[in-house]
Amino acid sequence: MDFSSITGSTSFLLQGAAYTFELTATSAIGAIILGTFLALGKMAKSRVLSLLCSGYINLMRAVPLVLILFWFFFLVPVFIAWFTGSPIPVPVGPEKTALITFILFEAAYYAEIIRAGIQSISRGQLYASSALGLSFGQTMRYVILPQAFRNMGPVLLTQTIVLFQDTSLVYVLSATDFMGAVSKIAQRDSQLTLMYCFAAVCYFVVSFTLSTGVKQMQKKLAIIR
Amino acid sequence: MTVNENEAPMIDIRNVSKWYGSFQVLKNCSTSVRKGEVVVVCGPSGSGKSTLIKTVNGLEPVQQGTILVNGVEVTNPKTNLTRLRSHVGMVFQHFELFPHLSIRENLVLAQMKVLKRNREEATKKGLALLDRVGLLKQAEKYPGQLSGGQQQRVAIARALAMDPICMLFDEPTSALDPEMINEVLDVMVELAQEGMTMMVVTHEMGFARKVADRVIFVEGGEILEDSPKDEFFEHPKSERTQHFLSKILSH
Amino acid sequence: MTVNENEAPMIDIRNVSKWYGSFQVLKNCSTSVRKGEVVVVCGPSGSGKSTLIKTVNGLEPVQQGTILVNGVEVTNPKTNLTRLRSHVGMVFQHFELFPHLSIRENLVLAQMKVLKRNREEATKKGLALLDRVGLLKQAEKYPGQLSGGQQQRVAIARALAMDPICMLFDEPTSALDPEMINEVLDVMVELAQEGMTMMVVTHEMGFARKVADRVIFVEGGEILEDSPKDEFFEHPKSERTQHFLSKILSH
Amino acid sequence: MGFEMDWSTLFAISDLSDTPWWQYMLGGAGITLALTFSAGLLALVVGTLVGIIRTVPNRALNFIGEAWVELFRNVPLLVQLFLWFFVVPEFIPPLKAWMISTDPLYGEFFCAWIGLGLFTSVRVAENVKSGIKTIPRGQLFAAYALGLSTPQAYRYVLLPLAFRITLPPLNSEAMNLMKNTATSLTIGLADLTLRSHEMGEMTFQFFVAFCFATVVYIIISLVINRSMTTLEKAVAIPGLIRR
Amino acid sequence: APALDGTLKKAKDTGIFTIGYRDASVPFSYLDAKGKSIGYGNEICKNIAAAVEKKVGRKLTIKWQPITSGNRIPLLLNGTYDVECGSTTNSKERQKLVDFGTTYFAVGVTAAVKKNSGIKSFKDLNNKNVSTTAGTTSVTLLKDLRKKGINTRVVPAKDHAEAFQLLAQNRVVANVMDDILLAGQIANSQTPAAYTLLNETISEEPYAPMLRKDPQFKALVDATVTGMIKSGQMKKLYDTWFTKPIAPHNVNLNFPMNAPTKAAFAHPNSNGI
Ligand SMILES: Nc1ncnc2c1ncn2[C@@H]1O[C@H](COP(=O)(O)OP(=O)(O)OP(=O)(O)O)[C@@H](O)[C@H]1O
Ligand SMILES: Nc1ncnc2c1ncn2[C@@H]1O[C@H](COP(=O)(O)OP(=O)(O)OP(=O)(O)O)[C@@H](O)[C@H]1O
Ligand SMILES: [Mg+2]
Ligand SMILES: [Mg+2]
Repeated sequence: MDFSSITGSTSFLLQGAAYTFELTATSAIGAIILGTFLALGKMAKSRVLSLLCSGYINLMRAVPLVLILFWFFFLVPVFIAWFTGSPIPVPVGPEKTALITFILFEAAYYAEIIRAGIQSISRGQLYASSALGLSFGQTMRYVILPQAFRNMGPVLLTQTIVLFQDTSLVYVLSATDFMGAVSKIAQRDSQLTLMYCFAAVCYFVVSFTLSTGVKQMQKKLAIIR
Repeated sequence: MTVNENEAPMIDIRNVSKWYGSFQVLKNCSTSVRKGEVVVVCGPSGSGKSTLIKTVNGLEPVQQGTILVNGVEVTNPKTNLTRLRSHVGMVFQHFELFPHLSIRENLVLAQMKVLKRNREEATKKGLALLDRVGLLKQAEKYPGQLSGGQQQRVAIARALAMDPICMLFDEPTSALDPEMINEVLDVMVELAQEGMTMMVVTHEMGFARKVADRVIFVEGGEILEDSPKDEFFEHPKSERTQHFLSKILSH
Repeated sequence: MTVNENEAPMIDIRNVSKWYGSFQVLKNCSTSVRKGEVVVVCGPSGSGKSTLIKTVNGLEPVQQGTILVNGVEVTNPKTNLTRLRSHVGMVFQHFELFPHLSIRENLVLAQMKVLKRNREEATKKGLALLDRVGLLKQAEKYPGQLSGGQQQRVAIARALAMDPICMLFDEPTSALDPEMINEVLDVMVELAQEGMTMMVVTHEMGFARKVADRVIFVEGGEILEDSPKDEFFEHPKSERTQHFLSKILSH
Repeated sequence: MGFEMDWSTLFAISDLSDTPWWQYMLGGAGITLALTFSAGLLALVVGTLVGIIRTVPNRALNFIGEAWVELFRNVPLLVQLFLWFFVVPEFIPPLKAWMISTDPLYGEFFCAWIGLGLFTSVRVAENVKSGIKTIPRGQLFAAYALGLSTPQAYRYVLLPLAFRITLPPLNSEAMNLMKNTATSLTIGLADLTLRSHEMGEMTFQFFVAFCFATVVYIIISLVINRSMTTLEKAVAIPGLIRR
Repeated sequence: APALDGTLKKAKDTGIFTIGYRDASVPFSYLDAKGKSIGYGNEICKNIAAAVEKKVGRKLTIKWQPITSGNRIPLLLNGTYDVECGSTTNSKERQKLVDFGTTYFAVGVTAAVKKNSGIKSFKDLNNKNVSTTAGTTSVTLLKDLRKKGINTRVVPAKDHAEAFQLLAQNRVVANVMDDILLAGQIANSQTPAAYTLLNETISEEPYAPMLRKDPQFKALVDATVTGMIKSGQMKKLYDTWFTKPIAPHNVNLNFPMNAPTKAAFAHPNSNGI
């Protein structure tokens, strides 16, 4: 078999892979932060805030990622223009669009995980903290969130692996992530089968390594508990 | 225990009623605990004992009635509950130690964050109390590494570290294996004998006999009996109390 | 209860050892229960009582030793365990009724699937036993709608519906609220008095005093004491037994 | 700017189908729905089997279950669909012959069905497994103690409970599956997303097309969610508090 | 001179000019071994950029923006890029939204088939599976063939390579597309000799630079492209990309100038179809 399409384009493929990792990492971090606020907002006493947050979460969870990618691809430039008062849409490029989309989209998923994590901490812990005189903020900061994030660790990581695989969809925006690089070479060289099998192997190796890591982590957590 | 009858009570519960939705958990409950007094609350499961004791430091809000702790009105929305709670120790059925913190950190956290003690002072106080409950050696362990009885003793030490003016106990021994119940009761008996004001929900009638000043019997959200210990055990007023005692004391 | 000393024992445990990985839970345990005998097993938490009783009907496999139930070798891999188990009743700490089935269905399921009784016969038998434990009215309810004490009584009826030749109990009252313990113990006492062969893990020394023929004390996976009831309570052989009894019986 | 929304375009006749665009796109929604249901069924059957064999006390079966899960979980759906469409038929001549002889829509649908179904089976298997594992061991012991055999214990005790525990997570998996069907546009299956994209390309009314598709997706999501919740309520066990 | 507006003003103000490029429109705009965009159309765009630089009187940063057939129009409209010279057909329908400059190439839409398939004309495609690229004019053209009694079952693929792959795997009997794109696919395939193009077209389409509706900019683009044709520069460029080995694999497309392109060069125009 002729592997020159792979061997001859390593730097291009590596660039794509680097972008995939960068996109996964940055959007995971951004989405977890935003997701925490969404989760707290959804659990807030204020009905308006709670409805707003759960509305956002439900909307994002009801529409396919591909469609949301298409949406943001057109909307973001218009939005930024509107925001900065520019008369013409401000181009941001598919890479940045993808980042924004993924943060906004995945935040909805992380929010639900984080909410479940917080709610899995028994009410007794809340009572105990209050009984010691800790304020609500202190209770969250020192008692509930540290436990919640520890419990959620594996689930958050699993969701991040899903995110890692989902980033392959940005190639519909012709952004050059790993999948984008693969499919561009596949088309240029008419090597579809080779290149897609190659992609499958690469994604498998990375995801499998990560999910094995998650399993180890779960075992460790199980011992502590 | 001598109790000064003229002093204002430490805990004063007046005509308290509480509903969960349309279900009334507490029905016009009134009682009080004087300084240095030990009051045991008993009654069948689901009768509202836990709810009653949680209303004392405002963990459960009430819809009707007034509760005063050391003269501070818990039921007044303007009261700084956080501050009040730091002076009222509470021990729960399931210990509720913070599992992600070591025993030492469990004892230190609230002292530092609430009473603003510095770490050194807080640690010193915490370890002294840990010693008192016989667990100084376990300071660096995590709650999950201790037995239930040990955890509950740490929980008592944690509450004591806040220099409480009174202590609330919600079935402190009912989640424990039979052999561990006594190590916890011993600590509580000692506390009572030192003059701590205590309100204790428990089924341990041996404990009540030994240290309680008064026993309260709750059923269906109502306080059916509130008598001095001896009277309670020798001549219970209501038939229901008699029935309950017979159920719980036979075999 | 008169026990025929010459008959082969109903349950015969011979030199049984068991490991979880490298941790030895049971250390060379031997004892036996004769037909009609009531044996109580006690000991501290984690000592291996539950494990021991579960080996009797093969719920936990053992690595060494032999167990015979009514002459059938439980520890022989060739034994049809499913068949054997249908003749050995077992009652658990947490009742383990099937929550998705009504009380009636709980009583009927195994009769039909295992003993191949038809529905009518099985229902008749089930309801009769339900009546016996005083719960006939609850037949159409689901386990979650009953109190703990009621659930445990149903669990006993469910086991009895299989016409067991002996019954195993694993702390049947330790998950119950204090007021419910007696309603379950009463059923068990009656069963014992009717001559059922019983092996009971429990901390209820009142029950042991009343109906046990022998009491076994387990610690660290070893059977430290195996004596007739009176001897056990009056003159326990080992110091450990004395210590345990003192812990569990004070207050 | 070219962003004027012309809603009347929805009623203009589509060059692709001789019907109005809205109707053409709804046809796509039909494909989306058909795919969701059929792939969901496949996922449920395969996933339950895989979930069960991962909990039974048999090393070989456990390994097969694990391998299945790792295989289908660790490759992006997009790549899996591609492999099903372009690579697998090369190795299964009868499949290829069928795909050549039939309407291309069927071939694409078949690949999307099997791809999505097996991809989702992993999610079902994970949930079924953890559902079975969350049932206290005492239930299995109780079943054994009554003399039930292992298959009987699964059939009458573990599975009925596991399914009730699994329903809420399966609810969101069903919605995920519905959304994942959109990925089949990459093998050319003319589902709702692809057709809205086509409308965008042919009429340049991207916003109108996407708005329409988004609303339809939300409606489908709601219907799926509602019916799953209704099912949850219908099979809820009296006396047990729903988590 | 009149004040600058639109694209030119934007270029002057921001100092940036953005060119859209394609991944796999060989040889108009595609990627070389390092993933860098090259091609016949790219060279034309560079000439346009140079003309813009001259016109606005400042040095410009030239940015390259990847686009696909699916997003090329919205991205142009929303200002992500300013001009593209890929394989975009100048159609009347599209003219409602965008402007096109002078035609730099003209294709015939035809079908690639396997030589051994015995298919000689579009008539032979009746009741057969045929692949094409989704979102292109070919989809509509194939549908219009029904009026002539030629019913094809269309498999729309996501991109040109996948459409051709279906032909390579014998999943379809023909791949209907622009002749030059098909020539590119054939030249790049494992067995170029196995394929041929039908000697028949179902449409002829001009390729032209696509830009936002902007008369000032269009005039500049037209002048640039027409100038290149008149000066003979365009013919040289054509020979380099269509009749000589090109990167990345030194394949020769062997595509001498077809009739419609010759006509377009004889009379430079920006008419659409
Ligand atoms: N958050 C809640 N919402 C609705 N009902 C509640 C809630 N918490 C408790 N209840 C109900 O209020 C009643 C009293 O509860 P409480 O926990 O005070 O009883 P208890 O006497 O402490 O019982 P136990 O001995 O079981 O601890 C019970 O019937 C319980 O079901
Ligand atoms: N599946 C298991 N794997 C490893 N260790 C186990 C397992 N089950 C039980 N053990 C350990 O075996 C020992 C005996 O357990 P067992 O449940 O028999 O104790 P027990 O005497 O019944 O205690 P309790 O009074 O708490 O019910 C304990 O130390 C326990 O931690
Ligand atoms: Mg309580
Ligand atoms: Mg046990």
